[in-house]
Amino acid sequence: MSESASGTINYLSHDKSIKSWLLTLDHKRIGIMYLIAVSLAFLAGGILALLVRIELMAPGETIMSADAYNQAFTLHAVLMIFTFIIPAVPAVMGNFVLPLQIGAKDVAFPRLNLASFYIYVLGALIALGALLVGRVDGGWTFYTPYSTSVGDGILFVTTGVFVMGFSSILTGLNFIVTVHKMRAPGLTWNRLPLFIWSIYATAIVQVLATPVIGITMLLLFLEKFLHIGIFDPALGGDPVLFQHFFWFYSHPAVYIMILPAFGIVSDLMGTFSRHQVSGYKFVALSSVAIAFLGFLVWGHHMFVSGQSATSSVVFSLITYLIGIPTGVKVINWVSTMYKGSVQLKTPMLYAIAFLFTFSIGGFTGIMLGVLAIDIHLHDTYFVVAHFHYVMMGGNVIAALGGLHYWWPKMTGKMFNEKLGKIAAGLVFFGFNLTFFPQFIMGAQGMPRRYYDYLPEFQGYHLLSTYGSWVLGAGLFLILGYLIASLVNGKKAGLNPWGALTLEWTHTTTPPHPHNFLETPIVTRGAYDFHLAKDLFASGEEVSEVVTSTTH
Amino acid sequence: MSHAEHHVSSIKLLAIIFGGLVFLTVTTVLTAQLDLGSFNVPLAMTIAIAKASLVVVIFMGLKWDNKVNSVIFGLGLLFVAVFISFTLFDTLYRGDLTNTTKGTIQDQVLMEEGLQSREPAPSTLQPDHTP
Amino acid sequence: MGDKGVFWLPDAMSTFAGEVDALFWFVFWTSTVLFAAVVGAKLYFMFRYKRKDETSVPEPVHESKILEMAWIVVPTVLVLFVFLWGFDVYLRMNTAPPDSYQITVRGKQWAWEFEYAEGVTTFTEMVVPVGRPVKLTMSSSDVLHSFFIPAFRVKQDIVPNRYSSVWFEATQTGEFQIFCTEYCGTTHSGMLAKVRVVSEEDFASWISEQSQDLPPEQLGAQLFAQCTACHAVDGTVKIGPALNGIFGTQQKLSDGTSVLVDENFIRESILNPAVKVAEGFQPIMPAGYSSMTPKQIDGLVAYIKSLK
Amino acid sequence: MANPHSDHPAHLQHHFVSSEQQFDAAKMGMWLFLVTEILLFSGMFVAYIVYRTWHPEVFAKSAELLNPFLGGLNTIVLLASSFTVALGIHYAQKDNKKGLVINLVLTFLFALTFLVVKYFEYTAKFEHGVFPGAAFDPHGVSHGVDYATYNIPYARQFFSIYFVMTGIHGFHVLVGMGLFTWITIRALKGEFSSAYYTPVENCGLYWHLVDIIWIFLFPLLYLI
Repeated sequence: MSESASGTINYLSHDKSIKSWLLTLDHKRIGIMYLIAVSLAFLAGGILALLVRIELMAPGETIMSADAYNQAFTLHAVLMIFTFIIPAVPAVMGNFVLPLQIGAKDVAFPRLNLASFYIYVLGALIALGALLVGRVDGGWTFYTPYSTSVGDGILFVTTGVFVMGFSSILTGLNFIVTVHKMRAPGLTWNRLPLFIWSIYATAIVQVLATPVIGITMLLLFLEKFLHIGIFDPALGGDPVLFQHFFWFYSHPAVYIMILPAFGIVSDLMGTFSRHQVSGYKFVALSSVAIAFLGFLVWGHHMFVSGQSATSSVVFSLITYLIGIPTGVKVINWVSTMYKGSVQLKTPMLYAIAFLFTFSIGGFTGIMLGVLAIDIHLHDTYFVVAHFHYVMMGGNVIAALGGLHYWWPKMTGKMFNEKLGKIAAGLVFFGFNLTFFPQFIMGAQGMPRRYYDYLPEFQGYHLLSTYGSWVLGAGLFLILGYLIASLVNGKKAGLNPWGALTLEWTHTTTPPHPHNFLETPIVTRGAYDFHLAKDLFASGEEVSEVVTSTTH
Repeated sequence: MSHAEHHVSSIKLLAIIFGGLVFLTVTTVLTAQLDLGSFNVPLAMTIAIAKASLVVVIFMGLKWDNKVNSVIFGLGLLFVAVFISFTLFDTLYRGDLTNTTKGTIQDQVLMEEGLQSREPAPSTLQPDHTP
Repeated sequence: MGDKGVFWLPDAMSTFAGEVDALFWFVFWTSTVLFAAVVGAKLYFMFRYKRKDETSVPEPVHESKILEMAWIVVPTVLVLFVFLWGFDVYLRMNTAPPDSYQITVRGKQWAWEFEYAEGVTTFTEMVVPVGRPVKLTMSSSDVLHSFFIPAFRVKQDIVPNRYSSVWFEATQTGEFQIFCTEYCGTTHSGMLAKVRVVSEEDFASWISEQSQDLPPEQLGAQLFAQCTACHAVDGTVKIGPALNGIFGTQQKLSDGTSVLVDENFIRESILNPAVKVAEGFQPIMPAGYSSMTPKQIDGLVAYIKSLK
Repeated sequence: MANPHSDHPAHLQHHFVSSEQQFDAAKMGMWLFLVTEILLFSGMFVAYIVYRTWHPEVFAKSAELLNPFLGGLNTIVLLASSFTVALGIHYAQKDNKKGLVINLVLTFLFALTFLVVKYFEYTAKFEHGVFPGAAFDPHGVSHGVDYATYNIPYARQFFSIYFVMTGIHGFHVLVGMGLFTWITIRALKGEFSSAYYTPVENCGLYWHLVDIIWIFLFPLLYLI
């Protein structure tokens, strides 16, 4: 029943010139361009991570000097956070999937969308320009007065982060308006895929929080350049105030990183369990609630900074409140499988791995939120392990699941399922081997950002470094078979996973340049599989591309 | 999307609002010259909020606009309030336990110098700004 | 599990370390049980409900309100309990007893300096009496540092231009590690020191011993402890050049010239380190050492002169 | 590709279903943008409030160097420009091209006036060494004011905040002037009508926000 649509043009084939890509207003192509850009950023950040891990195999100098090491971990963080993880899911998958999932022809402001992409590229290049002028030192947190006292590279990095902030803001703004104004007829808020809900919640954070990193970077720039005395204690400024400014953005930014992962996992859990996502309304609304609560907890990064105890107590209490909806979400995802029909394809393996790693990230987060325990654990490897479990074990593992899930739709090709499963195993094993030992050495007292360390920690560091190699091998394997699939991959069908969201049921593979041949009319929720039993009755791939009026 | 005619504000209404805004500006400049003690700040802020509200509600047409835009604007203000108040939780109560001091070392040095020179230290040099 | 002091947390050596650990273990085990439940359920569902028939479409599950409420209420009660517990310990950790023994701690790139009430100053080693509350009043002359003793479970950032403090009461004698945990530049990881906990009597005799005037060379040897993060005296090249046997030699500088290593050159290098930089090294030595007294500098010069 | 809308106006982009949807979307996008602007300025307000609560006397004394009458004049200039923008939108809605253009030009001129006044305020301070940052070194006497007496601890913070706040605000005024030039040219070409005036509306919203920021900056910096 799908053959009649297969002969039509698609967004990849209709115009293949370079210019048609660089100047495209098509959200799908912009998504693909982001995919390439953030993958390069991830590669660069990843290589730096491997170098950092190799340096830490033994105390003292292993492969680089202390200065080189300090710059390597700073650059690793700056690249991974600002150029990779913040744009990764929203800008790549949000761009590609969001208009398709809501039945729109494009995002609300396509030109702005393209502008966001180039602003991102410009910001990333400016930040990298720092390498040419001098040292990039001080960690991604840029704490004053160290950041204002060292090298001029920081001027470029702050400018780059400032510029990339605009890209993030404009993307978020675009998505909010798109979700509000461009949904297909019948697609009520209660029927939205949970990926849309989470991207929507993410966009709220992007719009409300990112301007503050803008002004923070501007003030830091002026502090370094003009010595305005707001943050520099030698001039009567207050470094702790800088930390408030910084974390007012950077804590919500953690939710920019994790909320989209929640959305992907929800979609994967529903589709591969062929089951209504348990507690749909709770999962949807709690994403928005977490987005807002995420603004009220930034001070838990500052329990030992010298801020007042009053604020530490307030921030600690609210930190728990945000932990509860997150915990309930995990339970909802697990119980989605209950009495479902679970199919363990590669994307689902990532969703299941996510439940494991993210739960560890969450529980250790609770531990760090306890005032008395945090005093001991703050700025140790325990914190390093915790945020890698949340960002990498949460965001990146979910993003890999999403990438595999939407890869057939993006490219029209299936990847090698067997290699996919092997790579998922390598990533999961390597990730845990890299970061779990860090919890133990952190609790033992190993401080973070240490070039040299006491010999008693070497065993943990060795394990961690070996883990990073396994993890790296898994990631390179993924890169390999995904690229191979472009050349010799099996042609993907319209709906290889049996999903019920519009990008699978109402578009061709890959999609038409204008997404839908006819505006879809939605009559059921994103996971109402029981209302679509007849679609699955034949046991073949389900699609409603041509017969859109019957459903 | 329900199609509604866009609201058109009459010139008379706009002029009245403009007149009101100018009046409030003159009022705030004049009252600031008086010494009202601790009332100066709340009064100036009240007038500023009144002026801003007139601009938002009438000039920017939020009164007749889609409700969602009011929600967006309200959220923006809410988070500014969060930013300010949660930062003040720290800066107003800095040093409430023994882990850090209220004042800075510079201020303490300045105060000691002031005491030693036995001239009345300018009030601005007091290190302790207890809320 | 074995000895918990070995595997997860270092041995608890201060009065409140035990309380922090109790809280840690409570959260740890509660989390472990909940985590095991989540992972167990996940694995069970994964295999129990595996898709066998491509056409099967399961019915939605009727959600149990009681169960949902339990998921919300039980964790809420748990975390509020943990919060209050943590808050209680935190308050005591941050309220120094008024009769504490006072030590002034100065952090600078990249060394610690400890000054005792009796006027004695030490570097890289802080000596404290056992069983007596000790309050450290800390300041920094350059950037943020953070004072961390894992065995005592204390940590506090040191903010320049403000006095920060921690307090503790050691429960056993011994030697424990001090770290800097706020990134402070090139040799951040070398900004280490030890705390030596001794009995009250040993402490008293140590203090009186230290209070006597030292000959310049010995004073210099003591002061040099704060230089060891970057300078070795056994010929090893660290961040900075090794300083043994250099006195009286010609030192090549990074600008191509060379200079005789004499008293004046050493003095200048301490007071104004960026002016004459040895060849092959970065001009990164902090200027913070210029606050030394002439007597201290004489001591250092004498010490470096004596190194063979 | 069947298009259900036979009458397809020139300004309607292909991915929107109707002009109404496009107008609503653009306006909502603009409000979201305004919120980001508010949060951008909020950082400066936080810095101001924190330092003011720490050093109220320094802030009160330093504010004496600012001229409340020039500030007040500028407030009224900006309010007038807000008024003319609102009038411009009114005329656009009434299909009155002449009224629209006149009011847009007036707005531009008010904005220019604002910056000219600002220029004189800035130069009067620079002459006496009142700079943001390290160059802060008040000296000299003018109009019976001895600037040197304002060289007190934390005055630097007040003037840094003053210059950064008014500087960012002034930059927004400059951007606004650019926008009004662009809108005026489009209005002269007759691109706007009661059916389509979204750019005028959105530039107006932006301009009102610039006005609102100043409504707060003025009393905080000049008056209290």
